[in-house]
Amino acid sequence: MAISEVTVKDAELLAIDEINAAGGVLGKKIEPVIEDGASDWPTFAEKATKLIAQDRVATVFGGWTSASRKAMLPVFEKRKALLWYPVQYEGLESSPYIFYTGATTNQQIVPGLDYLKEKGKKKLFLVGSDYVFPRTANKIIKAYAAANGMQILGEEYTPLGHTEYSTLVNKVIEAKPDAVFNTLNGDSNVAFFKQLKSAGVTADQMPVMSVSVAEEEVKGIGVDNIAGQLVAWNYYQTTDTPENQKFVAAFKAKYGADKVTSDPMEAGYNAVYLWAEAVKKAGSTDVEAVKKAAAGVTLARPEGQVTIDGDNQHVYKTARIGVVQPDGQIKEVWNSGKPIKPDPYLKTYSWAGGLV
Amino acid sequence: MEGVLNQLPIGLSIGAVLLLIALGLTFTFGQMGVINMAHGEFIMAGAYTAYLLQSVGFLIALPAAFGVAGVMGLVLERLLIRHFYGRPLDTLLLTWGVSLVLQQAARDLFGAPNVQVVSPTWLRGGVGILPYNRLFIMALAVLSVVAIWAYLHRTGQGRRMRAVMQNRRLAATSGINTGRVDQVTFFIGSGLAGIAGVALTLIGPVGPTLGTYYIVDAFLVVVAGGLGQLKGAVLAALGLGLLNSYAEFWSDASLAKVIVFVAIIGFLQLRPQGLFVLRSRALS
Amino acid sequence: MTDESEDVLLAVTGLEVAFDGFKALDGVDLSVGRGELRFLIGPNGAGKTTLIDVVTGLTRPTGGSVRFGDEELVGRREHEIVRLGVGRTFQTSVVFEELTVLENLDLAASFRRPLWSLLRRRRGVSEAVERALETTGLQSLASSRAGVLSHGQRQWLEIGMLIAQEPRLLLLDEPVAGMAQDERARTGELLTQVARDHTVIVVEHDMDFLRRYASMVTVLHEGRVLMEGSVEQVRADPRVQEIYLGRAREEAEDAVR
Amino acid sequence: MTAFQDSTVAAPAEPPARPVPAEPAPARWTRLRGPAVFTAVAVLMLVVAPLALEPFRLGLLAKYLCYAIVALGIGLTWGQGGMLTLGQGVFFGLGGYAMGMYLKLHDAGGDLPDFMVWSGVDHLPALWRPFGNPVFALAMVVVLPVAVALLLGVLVFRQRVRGAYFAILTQALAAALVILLVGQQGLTGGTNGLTNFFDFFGNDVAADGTQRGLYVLVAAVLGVLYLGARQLVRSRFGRLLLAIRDGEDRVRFLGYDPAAVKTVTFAISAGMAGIAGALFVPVVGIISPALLGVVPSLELVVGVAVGGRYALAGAVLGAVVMGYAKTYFSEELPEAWLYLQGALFILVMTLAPKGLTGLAVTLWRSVTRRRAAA
Repeated sequence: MAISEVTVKDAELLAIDEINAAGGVLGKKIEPVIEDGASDWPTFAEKATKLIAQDRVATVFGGWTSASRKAMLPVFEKRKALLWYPVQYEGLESSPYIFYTGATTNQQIVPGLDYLKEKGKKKLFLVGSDYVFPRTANKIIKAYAAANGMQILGEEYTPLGHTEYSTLVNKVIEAKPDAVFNTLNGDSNVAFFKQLKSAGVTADQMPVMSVSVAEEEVKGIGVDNIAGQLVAWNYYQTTDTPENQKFVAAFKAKYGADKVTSDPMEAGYNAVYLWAEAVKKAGSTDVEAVKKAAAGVTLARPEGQVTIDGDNQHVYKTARIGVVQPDGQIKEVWNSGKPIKPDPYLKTYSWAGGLV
Repeated sequence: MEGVLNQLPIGLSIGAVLLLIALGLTFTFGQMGVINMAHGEFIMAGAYTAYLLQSVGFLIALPAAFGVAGVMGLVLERLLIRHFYGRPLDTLLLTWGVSLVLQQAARDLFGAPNVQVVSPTWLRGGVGILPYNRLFIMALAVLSVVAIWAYLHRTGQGRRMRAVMQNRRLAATSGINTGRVDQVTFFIGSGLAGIAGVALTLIGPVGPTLGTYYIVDAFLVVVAGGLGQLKGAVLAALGLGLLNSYAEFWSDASLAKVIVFVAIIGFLQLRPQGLFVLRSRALS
Repeated sequence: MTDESEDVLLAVTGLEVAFDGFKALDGVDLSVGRGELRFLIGPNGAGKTTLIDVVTGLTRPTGGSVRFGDEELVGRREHEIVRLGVGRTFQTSVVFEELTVLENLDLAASFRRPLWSLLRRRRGVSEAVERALETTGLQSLASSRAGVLSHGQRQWLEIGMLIAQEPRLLLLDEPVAGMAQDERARTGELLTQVARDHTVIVVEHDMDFLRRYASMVTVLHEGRVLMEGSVEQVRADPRVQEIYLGRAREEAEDAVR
Repeated sequence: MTAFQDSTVAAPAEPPARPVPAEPAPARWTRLRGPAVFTAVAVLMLVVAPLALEPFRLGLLAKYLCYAIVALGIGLTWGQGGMLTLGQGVFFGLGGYAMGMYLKLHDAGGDLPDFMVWSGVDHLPALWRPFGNPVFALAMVVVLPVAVALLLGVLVFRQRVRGAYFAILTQALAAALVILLVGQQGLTGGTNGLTNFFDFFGNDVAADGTQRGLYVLVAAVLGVLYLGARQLVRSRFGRLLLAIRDGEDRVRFLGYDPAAVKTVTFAISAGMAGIAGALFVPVVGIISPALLGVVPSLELVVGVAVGGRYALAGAVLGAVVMGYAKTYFSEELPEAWLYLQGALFILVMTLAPKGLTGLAVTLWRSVTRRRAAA
């Protein structure tokens, strides 16, 4: 399992432990079966099939990249089984057999843009890894910019795992944007921030808004390379709710005091609770019954209140913009005030009309 | 316009990185015909050495990484590779197995996430588009090449190495202990990977999969430069660096990689053995 | 084939080869008539093997020409030259160890077939192959893998493969080097037998062998032709004695060792 | 040079049509052994496996057999021809995408395929249009990989680029193709690849019956290609290929152009990989760049090495064993999988360079010898 997938699994196991300690669901303990997708999409599909067909599990929590979800989607739809997908993603999807507990674009990308606009950043440069999420995100960003009098000075993609960013940094510097919107993935972020920093670009002159950099990644990038930069998520380890204090404490107690919590982990942790709540409501683990019961389920979670939208099976989430601190934690500097209704197809945004 | 001009030093600095990662291979691949897929993991070992020694000092990490990666190479040579001489393609698969084991070992030792290596403060800042850390990498590449050249041409051990490189059988019959030369070659070649690893901590991620990002590029440099050819490797690395720099500047990073590949295939049409060849009359 | 010694089969003129500035061949002229058995001698570094390499396309000359019948050989690829009818052996014999003796010979005999027809299974044994088996006396080993043959048997197999190719010109590079006495005799017989109906050029060091089987000899020295003549003429020539014979004995002894 | 033998499955020496005294006819058992084993394996695969395995496991086996078809091609190029190709994923991918494009268009029924919609493509790209025709698409499954292999082969082999150079170039080709596919998201589906298929020539892809049928199809194709490959190996062409592997330069002096022989062989193996890729798509339900990059291509080669590269049956066996091992260990011991995989190559390459089949032959020999001695 790749880096972050492991910690999401850890968070989900913590939730299962907690629920079991409190008596389980419908008087039964939840028994986890763990399979490793090995960061390989077809393997995700294979393992999903195994869990459903052979292990006959009640539901599946997991998936990481968009590609892993797209690979598993037909498996769940054709076998009428349930997947809980815990990662922020590019939207434009609403499978009847998937619950999306991470943010869709209007809960992460759009608030990120709102924040930049509010701060007077009118000229943006888009940097992303070459795959579905960044390309879709950037399409949305361009539509948003066009409608809001913002200017896109450049749009650059690099192959996954790319580590040579001097040319790209040169292009960014030459374009002189007010801010950079960063959808790079994984290790590329390390190289990008290191090389941006050593080129003398600071967060004060040209902030970088990242949507795939969470607490776990900060250390690998090097705190001094990213301190002061912006990120957009729905949850930080520092988010100030009683549920989060409990979550962070429990996670550290179980996995070690040096561990951090992050948005995808929290979304995975939530997913287990949301499912358990829906099962209680339905009185059964039957997929169709759970789906029906899940609509409108509301829980107070570490990120604040979350509610399942029965129409698109996404979750109402509060958007939060944060700044990376010198200690590696992320401090919230802005939030949407209340949970945002998920809108994976951006139907309620007039500027997004031409997108789908 | 300034951007276009900036791509020149950027290209050279990309070339310097390519040269550092490929330099060791020109010896292990070039001299011994060993396709060492674990070369990337020796680079990784160098990077982790810098991570472990960052409280002691960055410059200390250079010789230390040379030693660590060099010894790893030596052990690999003694334990496995020496049974495989004359079977270069088998060494490729063998060392791929080794590289998988080393990656997993790194994951178990240091954890799957990238680790933080703080660049030394004296490398902060820069001249024009080139940060000091890039200049440092270029200087390190130049220094490595000069040191290797001096070693090959000014020391007895180096002369023996060249002799083995040109004609193993003849060297053996003239009383050179080729086994010993192989060990030294592998030690040096792997050690250079370690130095590259330290340099890469300045610009890239330090994690278990570090080596996989660089290994294909490193081999392409050696192929384009010609086996065992120091000047070939230097020219190929700089050429590919510049090509990469401008191709990416005028298109994008994805397309640049494809362009570089097509250029190498085209180049091999003109010079199938790379830039420089050791002439030999033997019927292979 | 009839003996028409006036008819020139191979004509080498002004041939030059340089390796990194070193002139391995420095203006060689040589002509070999149809049906001739020609020996090529000279001390190490004289350019004998280089000459053969140029004729067979392995080495590109820096100047000069090689005419084979009506065809220019310089600039052609190795297999094209073979297809014109020039065959050769190597100093260190190279037979295909994983294939049987029969398969080795069969491959040598089949190169004129179009590629697609090779995709069919071999049925039986062609005449050329049978003749080669017979000439080399390897019938009893036909289905053995070539890897198990002795050094001498390998050389014979190579000569057999050459015969099976049915070339117009055979070039043999030191066919008896490293052979035991009885193997040499057998090779000599084989050679005379082959020379009966082929044009043959033999590079050889071994003076004893030369005395016994050679008729015409060309002496190469430092990349040039020093002289041409019968064995007796060559042996009697003081220049040859000076530059070659003294050293050749040592080398021949080396070779045996 | 060490000697090697065909595996127990892959064929005794060929019987000559016209008996030559020097070539004694093999004993009847030796002559029948190959066909007997082949028939037994065929019955096991085509009759027993579909009845004995549950659909999920049968689907996995079908996947391994797809890899085995690629392995067969690698056995030809590498085992027989000495060309180590680290880019078979490229041809596998071309075949797979050709099939995937057809299925996608068929499912879309005149509309745009789903991924084009979310990639912002508003009309069907010209490149895609002909793939709506099943005959064209199925032809492309073979034509595309063969054409690419012929082109690369001509460029590379004519210039006598070989051995390690060839291996590295094919590896770079795989890397370059992945980047290209990923970068052209609107055309190829990007990293996601093509997925979510519904109909396979009138059958519901997900139905157990279809999957069972697909399994039988894959197994049958593998059997036919195996026989074809075996025929090739035993022909003069096969002997020539072996000769090129052991002495390419010498072969030139036999009057053959090794470049032509190598290019043809490479193209044949590419065609096989293309067919495998096309079958893989309905069996697994996805084709994506992740399946054709450097690592999967290398894994296939390693499978061949483990099974025994010098015997075609070894290549096939190796692919199945590696596929099974990967599934098994990733289910049972996910943490140790990389160690086990790495250790497996190291052990096989060091202790049994001829792979499992080579090992089996050696064991068989020592047993029969002991019996003969007793």
